Amino acid sequence: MSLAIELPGLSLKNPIMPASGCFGFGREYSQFYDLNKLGAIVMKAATMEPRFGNPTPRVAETAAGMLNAIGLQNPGVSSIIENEVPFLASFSTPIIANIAGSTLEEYVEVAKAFNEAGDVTALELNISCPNVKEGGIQFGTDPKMAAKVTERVKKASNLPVYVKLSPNVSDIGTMAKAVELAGADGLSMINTLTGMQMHLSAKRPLLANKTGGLSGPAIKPVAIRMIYEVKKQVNIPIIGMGGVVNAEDALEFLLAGASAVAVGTANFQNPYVCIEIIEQLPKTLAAYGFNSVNDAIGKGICS
Amino acid sequence: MSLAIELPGLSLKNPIMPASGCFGFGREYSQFYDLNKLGAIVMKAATMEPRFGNPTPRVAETAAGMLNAIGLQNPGVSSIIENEVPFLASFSTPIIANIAGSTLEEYVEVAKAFNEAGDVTALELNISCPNVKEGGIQFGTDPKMAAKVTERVKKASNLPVYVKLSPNVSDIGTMAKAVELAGADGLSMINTLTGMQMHLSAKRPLLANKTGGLSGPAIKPVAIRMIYEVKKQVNIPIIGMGGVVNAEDALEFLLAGASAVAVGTANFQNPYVCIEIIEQLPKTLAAYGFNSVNDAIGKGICS
Amino acid sequence: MMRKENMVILKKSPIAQDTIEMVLENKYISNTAVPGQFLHLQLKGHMLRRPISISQVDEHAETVTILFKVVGSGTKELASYPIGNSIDVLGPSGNGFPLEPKANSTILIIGGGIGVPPLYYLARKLKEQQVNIVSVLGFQTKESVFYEEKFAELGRTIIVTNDGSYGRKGFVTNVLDDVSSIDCYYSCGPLPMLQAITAQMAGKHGYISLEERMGCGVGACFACVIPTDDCGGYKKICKDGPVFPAQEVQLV
Amino acid sequence: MMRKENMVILKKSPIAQDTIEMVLENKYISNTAVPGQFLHLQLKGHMLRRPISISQVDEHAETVTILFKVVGSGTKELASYPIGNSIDVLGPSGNGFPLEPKANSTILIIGGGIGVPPLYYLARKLKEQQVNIVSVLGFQTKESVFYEEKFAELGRTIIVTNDGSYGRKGFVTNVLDDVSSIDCYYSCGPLPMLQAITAQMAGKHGYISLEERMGCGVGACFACVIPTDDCGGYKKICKDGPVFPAQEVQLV
Ligand SMILES: Cc1cc2nc3c(=O)[nH]c(=O)nc-3n(C[C@H](O)[C@H](O)[C@H](O)COP(=O)(O)OP(=O)(O)OC[C@H]3O[C@@H](n4cnc5c(N)ncnc54)[C@H](O)[C@@H]3O)c2cc1C
Ligand SMILES: Cc1cc2nc3c(=O)[nH]c(=O)nc-3n(C[C@H](O)[C@H](O)[C@H](O)COP(=O)(O)OP(=O)(O)OC[C@H]3O[C@@H](n4cnc5c(N)ncnc54)[C@H](O)[C@@H]3O)c2cc1C
Ligand SMILES: Cc1cc2nc3c(=O)[nH]c(=O)nc-3n(C[C@H](O)[C@H](O)[C@H](O)COP(=O)(O)O)c2cc1C
Ligand SMILES: Cc1cc2nc3c(=O)[nH]c(=O)nc-3n(C[C@H](O)[C@H](O)[C@H](O)COP(=O)(O)O)c2cc1C
Ligand code: FES
Ligand code: FES
Repeated sequence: MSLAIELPGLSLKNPIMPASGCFGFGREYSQFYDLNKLGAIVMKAATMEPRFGNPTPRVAETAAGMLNAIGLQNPGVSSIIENEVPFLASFSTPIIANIAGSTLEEYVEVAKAFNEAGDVTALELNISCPNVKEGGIQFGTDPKMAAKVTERVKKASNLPVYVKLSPNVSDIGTMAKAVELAGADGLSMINTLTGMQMHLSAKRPLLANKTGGLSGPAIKPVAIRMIYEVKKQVNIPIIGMGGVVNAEDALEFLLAGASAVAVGTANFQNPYVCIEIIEQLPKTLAAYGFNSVNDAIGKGICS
Repeated sequence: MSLAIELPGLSLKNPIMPASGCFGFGREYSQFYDLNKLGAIVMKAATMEPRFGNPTPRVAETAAGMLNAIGLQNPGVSSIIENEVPFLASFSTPIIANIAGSTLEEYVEVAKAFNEAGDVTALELNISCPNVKEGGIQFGTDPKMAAKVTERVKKASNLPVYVKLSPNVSDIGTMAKAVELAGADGLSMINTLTGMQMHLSAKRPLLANKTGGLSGPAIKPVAIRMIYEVKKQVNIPIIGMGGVVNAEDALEFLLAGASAVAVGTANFQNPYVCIEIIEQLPKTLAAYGFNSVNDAIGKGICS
Repeated sequence: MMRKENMVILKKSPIAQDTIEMVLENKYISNTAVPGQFLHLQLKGHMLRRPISISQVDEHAETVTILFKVVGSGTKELASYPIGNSIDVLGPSGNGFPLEPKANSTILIIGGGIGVPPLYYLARKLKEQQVNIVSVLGFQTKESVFYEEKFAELGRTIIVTNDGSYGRKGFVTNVLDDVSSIDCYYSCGPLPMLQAITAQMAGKHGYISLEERMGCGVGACFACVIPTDDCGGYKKICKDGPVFPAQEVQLV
Repeated sequence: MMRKENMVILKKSPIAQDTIEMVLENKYISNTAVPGQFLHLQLKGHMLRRPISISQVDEHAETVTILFKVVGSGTKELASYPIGNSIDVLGPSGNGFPLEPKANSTILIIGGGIGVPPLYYLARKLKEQQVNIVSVLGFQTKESVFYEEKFAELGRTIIVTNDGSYGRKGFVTNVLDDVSSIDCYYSCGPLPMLQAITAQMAGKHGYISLEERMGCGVGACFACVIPTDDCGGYKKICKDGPVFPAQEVQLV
């Protein structure tokens, strides 16, 4: 049973990777298992300067999901390159850098920095983080802005670029086609749905930031629908995510058109979830009649 | 403790009503309790002609939610007026007719029919049903189209019009303001999020219609966020819904800015859910320091 | 009339591969249920209730027996409940099998797999009316066979397995020709089986029990409709069914 | 080092209003936990784990005791688990209280409500080191008081209740002046209490244990950060804490 999968600029030994922001820079989960086992590692979002992020509380539990408003806390791209990438580079697992910014220029600068530093295998362009407000520019919901940032980042670096789409849009297909046309090598989807929880006693939103991003099994049906819809409209591969908890979920994403699968929130419940899925996947693929991961991709799409 | 609430054209003895499509035309649930106890009754969507709807399977279970693709099955507005409205009119509870259509004209015709028939207290304009494809017109995602259908329906009838917004949009505030400007008396939100589930053995989407509408507790955070966002931008009242299961949930909606609360999917789990919430509500309001329903509306909104 | 009731688990026993027999206590439901009706069970952590047929009723002991196969998360949850647990149930739901046979008539019962349970309560009720019962029960394999003796006590019983590991080999439809003339048939099982049977028995008087994914289970949501003609006619399986005259519905 | 372990519930007893004491068996955690560390418990039907402090450890019996107040759906679920149930736990988590007191020094322990439990394990460990312990424990009302005798066995213990229904009336800060000079203080309780204490004890050497809503509980998600200065410095409560030197963090 072959789990390997080739994506533009990424040779994955298996299709499973932790989702950005849910795995820090790998150190914590490396206490639990050998990071060599992962298909890839996606780092927490990097910005140009260090960011402290939002005030707490930053997370809330919801039915089969959670809200987060971390606010892109990170030590800044230079510190990440200096202090985090070398640790991850000690494993034989491709490193994907998730990059964020408040301005077009910031995206470009961060991309350049990773490009020059080496060791990073691919970029994931986080145009969809719902928790940043600066500039008011909506990279994630305006296809023109999304195309522009993709194009600029592509030009600024030699690394393959996966654009991470926001589900908070009327027409995900248009967004996907726009960034494909702008040169994206692949897509990552979905980021979180914007949500809110009220704190009844406090009579205000529970999160200090008021809104947060909804993740977890609650959003899986939205993720599957969007991947299915997009896969029919683009020719670049999709890294799928949103509510994956087990190998059946991962297969559901493959059938809907994803070529690889990221696991986010589920790491918090079960730190071993990624490797448990990797271990289960051959059995699960076989149980449903597939001979490889490649074999299953997009097989659930009917005309 | 006063539960009563006055909305344009609707005097509700309490703010709780079943959500459209989750209560049929009331007959089934009238076996369980006296429909006089409800704040209002929202009928299943009506179209001009009878519709059979989509092939089965039409529903799927998801984490803390469900998908449905009923496809607006209904006997057509004349039959509803003849066979269903009289039954509901025998109760002292306001009747809200949910109207749907494939064309602008159909909305207008259905609205006219209810207007002329009497007994119906208000219209809920379902511009957001994700399961109809005819015409390809996106009333639910294009603010101009939404405004147009609102305007035309307002002209065609004397009944107050509540426009039911789709959550599948990039910018819910713009949609809300557009229909407010077009004369909507109130808003209803949210309808279902478009989703999909893969059937692993069948290697195709489980629902015959492929996509369906996601409802239930899973979507509550999205509903709360959208209501909060819209409430700050409009001056018309909001009937809130999406994942309400108990009186605390209902209060969460009130705090976020809803003036009344509809309960959908939860009826399927517990046929008594609406009256249980109505019974619990006074205690719940009191527990959080409110003297009436009115007192709680929008109290969770902070600047 | 259907009610929302609590049912307490009195017994629980594995009866075939992945198949569990559960005895539930409830006065109201045991005293009102008719064959072919079902229970709509609320299971922890699940949004939608699960429909399970009533396979036996003891009015005196005030118990209802169900049989279910563990096929997914809901039935797995149900199987995990210990004796003494109370289950929130809507029931008895739907309309059951009409029971107006002439005395001495011959009734054919055709069950497939987990469609067999409701037919057992039916067969017992029919037996009380002095009819001649022939049962044809199909299962996948030897390990999935159950209730053979129980049906055999009520009349001639033919067991069929797909792989021939027990009884005759093949499908229930392979042996229907062996059954001498009948007055009426009752069937419950997977859709392909019902399609084959209704085709083969075309013209014969019969009733079939259908399955569909349900939302409300009470007739309010239109999830479980089945077309009755090509002109938009339909019935709701949860409320008008699950049992229908074979000619009345279109099995697509 | 933290591990993912199963812990079996050995005992469960109500100990004050809405407050439950639970004894959990696990060899690894009971043999490695230090005072101030916590367990991160997976509860059925819940997306996020729940952090609960370790309030006592018996290395020989291989048990860990926790005390928790039922305040929401997670703690309600935990309270419903029967003896014999196994709980999936990450632990021991975080860094505990530093334990390097000089012999014969006087240590002040200040606990508020459900912040008292981790201080008990601490006080026992301190006692082993021949120090003089004074405990000030604040509760809302008489019904919520627990562990008075246990603390009294270890040193002078003052109970305070908000409403004066038991012990002295008021807040813990009202009685701190009564306590003669101390070498170090350790505190855990609600944020306003910790704010008042750190203000009142400014300049004194002390450690406080903090709470924040957690995502991962292992240091990966940045949900639980607390600022350490005004220039973006921070610590993670789940990994660097929950215990911090009182001067090191900013209580906003
Ligand atoms: C009227 C009726 C009577 C039934 N009687 C029995 C019985 O006596 N014994 C028995 O073992 N099974 C019976 N079934 C089938 C039983 O309802 C399903 O096996 C069960 O719902 C599966 O639930 P799950 O969570 O284990 O599976 P999952 O596949 O995880 O369920 C997912 C969703 O699909 C629905 N679903 C899946 N399969 C079916 C199905 N075949 N029919 C309807 N809904 C389905 C579930 O209810 C649930 O909403 C009956 C079904 C109907 C409609
Ligand atoms: C390091 C640490 C140690 C703790 N030790 C104890 C203890 O020994 N005994 C005890 O009773 N409680 C303790 N708490 C508080 C305990 O974690 C919460 O009371 C509990 O998580 C509430 O869960 P719930 O589902 O009942 O409440 P809900 O309000 O339904 O919980 C909703 C969400 O908010 C989180 N949450 C709510 N209150 C708190 C809180 N005060 N701190 C952190 N997260 C919270 C929950 O974990 C959950 O994610 C500790 C908290 C921390 C951070
Ligand atoms: C706590 C948290 C932090 C996240 N941070 C990031 C981030 O920095 N960059 C990013 O692109 N996505 C971020 N995400 C989104 C996830 O990568 C993922 O797209 C989303 O959570 C859906 O997957 P899941 O349901 O498996 O969690 C974050 C999610 C969570 C829960
Ligand atoms: C089975 C089903 C049918 C529905 N039919 C309609 C409908 O006909 N018209 C409409 O406006 N909304 C319809 N809805 C949407 C609900 O009215 C409601 O907006 C949505 O389900 C969110 O609320 P809930 O989470 O409480 O179910 C339907 C929902 C379900 C689950
Ligand atoms: S399940 Fe709702 S109508 Fe049958
Ligand atoms: S809870 Fe994730 S970093 Fe502390």
